[in-house]
Amino acid sequence: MNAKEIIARRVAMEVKDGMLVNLGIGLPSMVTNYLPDDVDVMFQAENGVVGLGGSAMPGFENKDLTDAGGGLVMAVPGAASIDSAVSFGLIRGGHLDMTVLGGLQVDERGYLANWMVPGKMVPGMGGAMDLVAGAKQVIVSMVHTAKGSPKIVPECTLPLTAERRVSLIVTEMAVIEPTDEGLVLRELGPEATVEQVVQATTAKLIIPETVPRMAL
Amino acid sequence: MNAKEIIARRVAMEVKDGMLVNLGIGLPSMVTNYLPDDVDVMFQAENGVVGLGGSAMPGFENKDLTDAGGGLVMAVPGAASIDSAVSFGLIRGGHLDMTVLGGLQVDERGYLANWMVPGKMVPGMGGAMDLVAGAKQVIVSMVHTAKGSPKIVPECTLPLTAERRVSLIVTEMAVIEPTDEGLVLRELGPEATVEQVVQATTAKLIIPETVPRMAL
Amino acid sequence: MKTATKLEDAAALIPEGAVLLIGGFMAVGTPERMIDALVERGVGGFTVVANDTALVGKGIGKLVTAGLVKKVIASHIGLNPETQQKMIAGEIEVELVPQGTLIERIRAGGVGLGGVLTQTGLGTPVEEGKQIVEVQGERYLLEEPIRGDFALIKAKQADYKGNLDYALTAHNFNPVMAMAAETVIAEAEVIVPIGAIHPDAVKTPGILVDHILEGEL
Amino acid sequence: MKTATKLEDAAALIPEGAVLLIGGFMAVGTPERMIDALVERGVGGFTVVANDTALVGKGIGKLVTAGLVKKVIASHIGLNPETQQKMIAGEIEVELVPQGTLIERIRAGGVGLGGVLTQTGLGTPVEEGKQIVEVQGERYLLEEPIRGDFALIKAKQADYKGNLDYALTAHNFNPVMAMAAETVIAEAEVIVPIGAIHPDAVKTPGILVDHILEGEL
Repeated sequence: MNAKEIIARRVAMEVKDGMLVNLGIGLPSMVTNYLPDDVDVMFQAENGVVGLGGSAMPGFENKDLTDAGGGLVMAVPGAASIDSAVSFGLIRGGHLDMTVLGGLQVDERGYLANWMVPGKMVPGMGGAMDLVAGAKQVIVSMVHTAKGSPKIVPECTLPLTAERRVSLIVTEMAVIEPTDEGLVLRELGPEATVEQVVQATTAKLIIPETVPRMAL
Repeated sequence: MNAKEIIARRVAMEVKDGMLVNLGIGLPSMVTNYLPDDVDVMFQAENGVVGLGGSAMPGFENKDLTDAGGGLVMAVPGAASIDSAVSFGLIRGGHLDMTVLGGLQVDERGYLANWMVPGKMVPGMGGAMDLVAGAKQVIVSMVHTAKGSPKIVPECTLPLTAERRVSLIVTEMAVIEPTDEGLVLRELGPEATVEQVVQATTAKLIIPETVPRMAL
Repeated sequence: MKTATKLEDAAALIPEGAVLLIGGFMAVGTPERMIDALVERGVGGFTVVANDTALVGKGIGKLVTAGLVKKVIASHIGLNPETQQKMIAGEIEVELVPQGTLIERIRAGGVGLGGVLTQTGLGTPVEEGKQIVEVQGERYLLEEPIRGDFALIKAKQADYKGNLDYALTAHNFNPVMAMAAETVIAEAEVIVPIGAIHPDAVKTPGILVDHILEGEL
Repeated sequence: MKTATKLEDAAALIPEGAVLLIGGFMAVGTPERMIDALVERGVGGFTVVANDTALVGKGIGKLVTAGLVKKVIASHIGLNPETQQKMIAGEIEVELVPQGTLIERIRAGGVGLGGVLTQTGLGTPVEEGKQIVEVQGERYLLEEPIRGDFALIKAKQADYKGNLDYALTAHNFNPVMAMAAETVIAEAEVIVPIGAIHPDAVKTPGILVDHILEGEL
């Protein structure tokens, strides 16, 4: 199992029956591949659909049905078209149960930076700030380090996405939960040790007596 | 011609081609009876329709199609159903060209009071405050006096509907325009003299050299 | 997927003293069967947020008659003399809100905004006790968001995902209220199979709706 | 009643330096024929308010390539490298706004509200220079309304009253933008007779629309 698959499989376990979920582009969108069949979940794409149905299979394309990355998608039976005001009303109003997003940095406060690298990458925040500020649960899914450089840090040096603590950080090495006391190491990846996680993390981690392995 | 017919006929002359118009309940709603056939106008009812089509004729009733007074109405071809947020978005956002409302008092500033008599009549303002604050033109249509007591007064003693100058006051005796300088007597009713209007009005009136009669 | 909820079960969800957002304009677009079930059950002390209290014997008027309403937040109560009498007698507290402000306050509650900045009500008794905010040199009243414990919604069609559409002037407060309560109960004229309402025709996505009421069979 | 407007006549309405609200999300729901007509005409200096600048060669991307855009107010420009290059070269000014804030600012402009109170952007660079308003003990950013000189709208159907409906994810910014400009120009896939769009299916009432573009015959 490669890093991305580990992460997507572990995030999928957080998705519960009846939820409305928004998946970011890239790694987060892989989560759909690992959902149990008996979970009845609706996916939202912030550009305007509740009931996203995955990438369009050949012959099922509709130029007016895309996801937030602009890719052609399908809709599930019972889907609803919504305009951007309603879409972000769902996000900001607490109707979105979970968002899964990528991350550049997360810090000891649980704050996320994921939209900009000053002087290098200024694509715009898109819907990320509303998602992190508004979703009931915010799950950061990312590889643990960027080319060996830690991404879970004492305090974000990149501009924040929101002044709000995220719910959970899932990497290929660990599941980490931000709490009032700080970042708690909840689970280990299939091949990671506590020492390796600590080594790859500059943020202070709270390490319980037993840290189980991800039950992938 | 009775007082109400004079008023409704005169207000109808203000309605221009292409307008979106909201008519209050009662006297204002009589305006539709006197519109020229060649005026293409859409009526809005604030409870949720653009393209109100007058009272429902027998056999044309639909329990889900009513005006702001709750009366059964029809819709014109090309009508649109709108929810209350859109309806008041049209009103507040400057999309409503004209509202015609009844009045209890109007004063020298052109301010209207039409929703409450403390201790006597407290029905609620309904949509009146939004209409007066938001419509491009606000026309007050009312009989000139209440049982002989002037309704066009130096300063409203009743609670205001909005802190905004109305566009025109139309009574059976006069057409009066609130301006920066004050209330200007623009026209006389079919049977009124300048002296009678002044007599029936406690507000100061600016009286031009010639005051034409309403061209009903 | 949702199964239709029995009227009495839906009514039983609503506790004494709940804040109810109730759709409708002079009872048009009001869930009458749900109202009847509440009257039947007799638990009250409700704060009702609605455009109006309808007429005696219709819609919210029936809750007023049954003595189940402690407080009303509405834009108009003038066509229900019973509400007026109970207000004067001190039996019902009434907060009057301009209609356009009321719907925006509920919308703000539903879409997670901190309030509404409007010029409606400036210079009137509506202004009293409220924050004034200046934007680009203009004064605005800050009106606070409203949310309900329950929204009681009337739709034209519901499907078994909870998707709703609405008819003509029976839209009114319903689609906005369906976003602004902890629990949303929808009464439709008819319940249709999933997929029978085109995605473009859905006005309330089913994920907002907790219960659809059983139909009249 | 409206008659269909020729593409070149519609483009000629728009003067140098106009503020354009343009519907679409990565060019889905963008009025491409209207964009082409603007490129053809070559008058520019526009401030474009839109979710994004699409891709090179699509939608708003074509205006960027043609050098007709002076300023962009958008939530995302990351998929159009040309916009980024012109931004870095100082040829285009870019104001980045969170997507949910952007749509609400346009809505506020369209429905006559004084601004938007949101927690999105608090504690981030988006906060800089903006009023903070406290409501019920919570802090909110005050984001100001946006209006355009023109809104360029893409619809599924238009009728000859100007009523519009929209398709699937091609709704996006269109219905809200249609309320927030002095002049609204709508491009539909098809123009249908008055009455052919059910009142409940109309998402933009025709009174908001000034011009419907001629179809492809």
